[in-house]
Amino acid sequence: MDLKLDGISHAYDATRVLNNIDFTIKAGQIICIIGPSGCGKSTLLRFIGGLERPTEGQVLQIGDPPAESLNPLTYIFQDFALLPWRTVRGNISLVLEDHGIRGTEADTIINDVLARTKLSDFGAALPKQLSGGMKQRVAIARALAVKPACLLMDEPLSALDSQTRELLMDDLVDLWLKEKYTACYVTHNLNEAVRLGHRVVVLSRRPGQVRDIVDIDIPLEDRLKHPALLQEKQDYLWNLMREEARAADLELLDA
Amino acid sequence: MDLKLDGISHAYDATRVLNNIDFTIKAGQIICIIGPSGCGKSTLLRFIGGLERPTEGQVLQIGDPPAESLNPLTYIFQDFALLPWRTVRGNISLVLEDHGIRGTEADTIINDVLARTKLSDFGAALPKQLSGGMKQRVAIARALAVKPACLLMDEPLSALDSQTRELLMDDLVDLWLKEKYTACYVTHNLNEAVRLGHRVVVLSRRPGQVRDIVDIDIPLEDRLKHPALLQEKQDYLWNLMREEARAADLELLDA
Amino acid sequence: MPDLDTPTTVQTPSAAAVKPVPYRGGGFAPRPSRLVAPIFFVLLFSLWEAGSRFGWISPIVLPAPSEAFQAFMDLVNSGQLVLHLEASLMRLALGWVGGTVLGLAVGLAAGLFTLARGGIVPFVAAFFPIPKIALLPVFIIWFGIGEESKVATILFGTFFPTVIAVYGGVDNVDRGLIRMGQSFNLGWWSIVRKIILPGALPALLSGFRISASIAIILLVAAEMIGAEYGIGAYILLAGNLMAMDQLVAGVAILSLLGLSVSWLIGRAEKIFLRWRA
Amino acid sequence: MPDLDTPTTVQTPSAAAVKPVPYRGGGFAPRPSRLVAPIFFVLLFSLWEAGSRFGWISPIVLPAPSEAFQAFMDLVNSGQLVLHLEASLMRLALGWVGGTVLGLAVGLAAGLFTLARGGIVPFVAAFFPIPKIALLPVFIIWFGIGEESKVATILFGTFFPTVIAVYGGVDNVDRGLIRMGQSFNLGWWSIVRKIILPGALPALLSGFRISASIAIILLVAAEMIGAEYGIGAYILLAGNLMAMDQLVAGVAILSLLGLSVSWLIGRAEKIFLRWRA
Amino acid sequence: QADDKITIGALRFTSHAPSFIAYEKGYFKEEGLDVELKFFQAAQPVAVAIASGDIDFGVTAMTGGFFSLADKGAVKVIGGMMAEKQGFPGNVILASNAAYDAGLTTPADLKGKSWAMTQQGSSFHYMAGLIAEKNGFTTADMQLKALQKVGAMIGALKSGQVDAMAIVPHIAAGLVKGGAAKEIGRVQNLGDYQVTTIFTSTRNTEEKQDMVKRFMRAYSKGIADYLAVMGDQKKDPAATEAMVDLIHKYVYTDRPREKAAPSIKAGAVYLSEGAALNTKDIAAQLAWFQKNNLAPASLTLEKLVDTNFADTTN
Ligand SMILES: Nc1ncnc2c1ncn2[C@@H]1O[C@H](COP(=O)(O)OP(=O)(O)OP(=O)(O)O)[C@@H](O)[C@H]1O
Ligand SMILES: Nc1ncnc2c1ncn2[C@@H]1O[C@H](COP(=O)(O)OP(=O)(O)OP(=O)(O)O)[C@@H](O)[C@H]1O
Ligand SMILES: [Mg+2]
Ligand SMILES: [Mg+2]
Repeated sequence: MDLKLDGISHAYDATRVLNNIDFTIKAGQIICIIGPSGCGKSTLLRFIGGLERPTEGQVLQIGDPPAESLNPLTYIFQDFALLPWRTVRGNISLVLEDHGIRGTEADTIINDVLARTKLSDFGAALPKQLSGGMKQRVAIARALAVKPACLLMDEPLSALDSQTRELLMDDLVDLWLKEKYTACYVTHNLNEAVRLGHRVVVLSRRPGQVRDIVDIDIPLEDRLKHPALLQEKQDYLWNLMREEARAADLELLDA
Repeated sequence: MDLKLDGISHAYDATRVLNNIDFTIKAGQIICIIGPSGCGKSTLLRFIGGLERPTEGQVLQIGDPPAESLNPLTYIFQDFALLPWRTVRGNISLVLEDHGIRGTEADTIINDVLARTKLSDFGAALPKQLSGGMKQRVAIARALAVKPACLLMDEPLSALDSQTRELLMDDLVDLWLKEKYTACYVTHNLNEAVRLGHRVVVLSRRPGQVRDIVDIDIPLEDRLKHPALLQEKQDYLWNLMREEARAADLELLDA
Repeated sequence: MPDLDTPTTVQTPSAAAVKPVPYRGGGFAPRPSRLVAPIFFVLLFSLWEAGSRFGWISPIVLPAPSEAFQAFMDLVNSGQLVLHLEASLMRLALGWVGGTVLGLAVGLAAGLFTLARGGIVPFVAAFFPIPKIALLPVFIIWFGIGEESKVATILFGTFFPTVIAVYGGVDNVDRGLIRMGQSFNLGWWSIVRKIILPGALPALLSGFRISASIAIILLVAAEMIGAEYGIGAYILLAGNLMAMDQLVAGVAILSLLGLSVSWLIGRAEKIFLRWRA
Repeated sequence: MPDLDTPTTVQTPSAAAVKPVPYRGGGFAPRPSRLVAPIFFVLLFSLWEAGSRFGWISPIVLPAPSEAFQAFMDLVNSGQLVLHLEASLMRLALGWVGGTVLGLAVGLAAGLFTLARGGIVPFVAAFFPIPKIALLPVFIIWFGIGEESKVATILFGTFFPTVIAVYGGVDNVDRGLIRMGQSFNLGWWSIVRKIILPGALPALLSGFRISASIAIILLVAAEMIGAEYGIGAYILLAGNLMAMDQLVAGVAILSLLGLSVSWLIGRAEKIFLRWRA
Repeated sequence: QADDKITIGALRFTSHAPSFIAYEKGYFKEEGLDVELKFFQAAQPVAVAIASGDIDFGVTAMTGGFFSLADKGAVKVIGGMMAEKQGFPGNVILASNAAYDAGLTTPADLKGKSWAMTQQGSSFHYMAGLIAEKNGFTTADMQLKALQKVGAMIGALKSGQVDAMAIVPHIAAGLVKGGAAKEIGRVQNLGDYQVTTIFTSTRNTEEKQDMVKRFMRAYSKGIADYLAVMGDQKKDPAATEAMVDLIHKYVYTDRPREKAAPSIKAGAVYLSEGAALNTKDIAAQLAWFQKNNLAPASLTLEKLVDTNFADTTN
């Protein structure tokens, strides 16, 4: 299943947020979306997942999602969005219950996703007992439990400290190498974009427009072996964005 | 004025947090302290600034601070610590008022530090109108206003998105090149450490101990010109810490 | 640009079906509508009036709204309303200001000093749940049957919630800001004045909201003690005389008073807490 | 290692003075001490007792604590305490449970539906500041002089704060969690049951704390309506007879009741909100 | 035929003794009435309870609230009860010690003085009106202090915060004897005053006339017994003690018999024989209440009183 963004524009009341966005998310690819603060990245991701509707244009599903997928478009949020009153297992079970999956069937799935995210020992822990990195791993496990056709990630690592971020980035790469998931990955962090993205969509300042689409054709598993190449891509992106980032930073909010 | 940490150990109730820390902060140097989550970096910085007292050891001031320094040991906090009900100017004026500096005298200082942090146009803005990067620049301006002998910074950039962080790191470097301030800079981010630190103190997991002290002898202004050298230092640090970071991440909190 | 790692997830082989992604957001955001409330109230009053007119609601059970309004107009036209309001507002103002000033002082002490907190908090916890009408006889003995006892009732009723709001507010001031103040060598009194008090202001204002509505609620109890004029006295008399129309009118005045005070505090919040994000 | 950028800030040239950095932290963290409160209360009661014994405090103004305690013991020994408590607790339980159940339903509606909110919120705002004693005559007519009107007074008094707490709690549930639920295609009722209700639980419990203390405060008002037994009735009788010792004993019982309820809710919070950080 | 179930609202006052006597001695049973006594803390709610249908019969003073309920067609007076009569204990007018020393020695001196009462429109308010009328001024010339409770009135008088008030005889006796206040007159000297009346719901007077009549018969027997014994307590001390025992079951129950007895005896006020009603005085009371805006102007004597069930005097 591919996803196609078809001429998406959006305005909140009088503020134009997005302007005529067009691109395609191919199955098995990780697409990174980068852009300065407030350019509409999160808004765009909400459109892709059907949580909000753009004023113009539409997001199209091309082809049917795999039959076994319980929730084809699945989010991973920046703030983890775990229910604090449920244990790790309970949080995963939450998204299965409504599909009528309970008991041993659910247990099998939960055990499987916990193993894949190296969380097997933490099934009974409450979110408050976990570090940020662990919480995000739980959120990833929860997302895997519904067998998504496409993962929608909104700055999944930006609430983590940089060492944990480094560790989790490795985990995401490993996971992709094993499962070849499709993903749309929103981030501020150019390093993340060049480490994880097959293709990087660069948005301009608000109203967000596509400024450039950069393909990075080094296989994910080899990227750390080519630091210079990566650095080059990253510098290219940074040069594209530097001035806009600075301008976005200087803007007075609701002044 | 140098600062000397002399055999500092500390325990909160039964938990040992720091173990026999010894190092010196030389005038004009930026010392970075890195270490995994919860190893006691923030605690150590509180000791250095006299906000808390260690159970053992002491922090010594060697030499007197410059006479014009209003507040020799000045913090810059991760969460900016601006008073939300005061404007940018008001926030800076706050730290002058108690020294009896008001009126035109204060205005001169405030204008000066705002200019040095490129905030001259934002004196009348309230914190809520500013982006994170701007807020931290206000905090830096406030710190400069009291002419510190040593800046104590606790992850000053970690609440910012990565593009803003990049911009502010450049600003800190520029500022150092002009003013050659002394600083003790706590961070999780190895990239920040190798970009800003003359010397990097690596702490182990809790109870924090000095594992290594790494000097980086490339002049600050030239560091971006030597990406490979920096990457090497960074990889060295990351190898020192990777396992500990992972272990720290896996720890259950108050379980 | 062209070559990518080959995707391996299942791809629909047939002529790809194209359809928009399903919408599943929205909801869970009820808004205070400007329309519903007036319609609702007009409907309610019409039904009530009709019920009274057609005799479905006995006049013993509830007067028609028009009768209550008539009673209110009588009050206005006789010039009594001013007298009643004057008396009540004076008591409210004195009692509330007194209770608030004392509560601020005591609450601040509890918020700042361990010793004070140790004494004040359990004391407040023990005295807060005491109904003020139970204490009326005591107040009569202590303060007599003049204005003092009425003011004291209101003062006593507003004091405790203010103390709780103040020390709660002080507790909730961001410790990071206080530590910032200390790190810049601000004096103790500077920290209290420039950081703690403004930081506690949101809590103080919502405390005022509560204490003001308690003060209004206590008005009736306070005016049980030998009051000739006052909204509370008017309501009590109406209750004695089983004059339901006057009772409803009096209660409506109190309700309006409560709404006005709450509106005023809302304005104050808008002005003084402009800095809040 | 050896060579660094040359530092240029002013360096003390003389033999460097070595001294520890000045300490400037601490303070601004008053703690509820386990010691201060008992000492404070013992002191207070001793002074009060001494004052009464030595005649500084006239027995008309305030009875000695020992006399109040004696009145309490008389109540215990006569077996009347059980009767009074039984009557009051029954009314409290019925009124509070009724008000809470209704308040939960109405508050949830206001928290979830725009239409309901439009009607309910202004209605609650208008009725909340009405003192319940003003409505006693109305309640008597509506519900008679039996248990119904007493229970209704308490129910009415607990209903409004519960509504406010519930819809406030629902409003404050992290919208991110709700969006997460929607993004996983959870049904509407699943979201309400599994996300909104548990998320609002902290607010609900603190709402219960408030409504319970209001219920206790209203006990006296409720038992003004011809109650033979009940703590409120006991206090009212004591007030009528100017029996200060009994009055103080009765008030102390109410205060203890309030403290116990608050303690119970504290326990409930510990148990049900274990998951809070 | 099963007995009619009725409920009587009563207060724990000696003046309500006939209810207890008729109940204890089975007079109601004899008339085929299955009576339940329901106790109230204050007089006003008794009338409200009749209006709300909680009880069938009550005894209370004429108050503003009562008139208002009568005007709405909820209650009707069917007989007379307590009345002020020379030679019997009755309400006493007291002055505070301070006021007395300052020259307040007769009810005529009350002009310009403060007067304690429970509520506006209460019988204490009316007594102030009686005093004023008799002495040629109006209540507007007095400072009326509504204090809600008898206890508060006594407290205010004792501490000199009010100058005067009226109160039932046995309480007055205690206060005067204890030196807490001075007696300056009696209400019975001011003229006729039908203090309390027997009343029921309008529906009962229309639909259950027979039941009301039977009730009045039984009740009159209770009054007669009471008057026979308590009206002249020295005549038959043994009967008096027995009557005190009976009353003590209901009144001053929290005090031991020996402490309650003097109060019960001292509180033996006059009750109208045969529950006869002084309609002329009722009319006068109504007029006074209406004049002072304490009763609805639309209320007439016919609407207030049903004379089919008891004799009328005057
Ligand atoms: N529900 C909303 N109502 C009104 N304005 C909104 C809403 N959501 C977002 N906006 C505005 O739309 C713009 C884009 O917001 P969005 O969150 O999509 O940006 P972003 O690129 O994700 O920013 P960031 O990098 O800070 O996460 C911002 O100016 C924001 O203030
Ligand atoms: N006031 C305190 N009371 C008790 N324990 C504390 C206190 N402050 C810190 N700790 C504990 O001391 C340890 C070190 O805390 P500290 O904040 O110094 O770590 P850190 O290295 O700054 O961590 P991070 O990287 O997460 O900022 C932690 O385990 C923390 O829980
Ligand atoms: Mg975003
Ligand atoms: Mg820290």
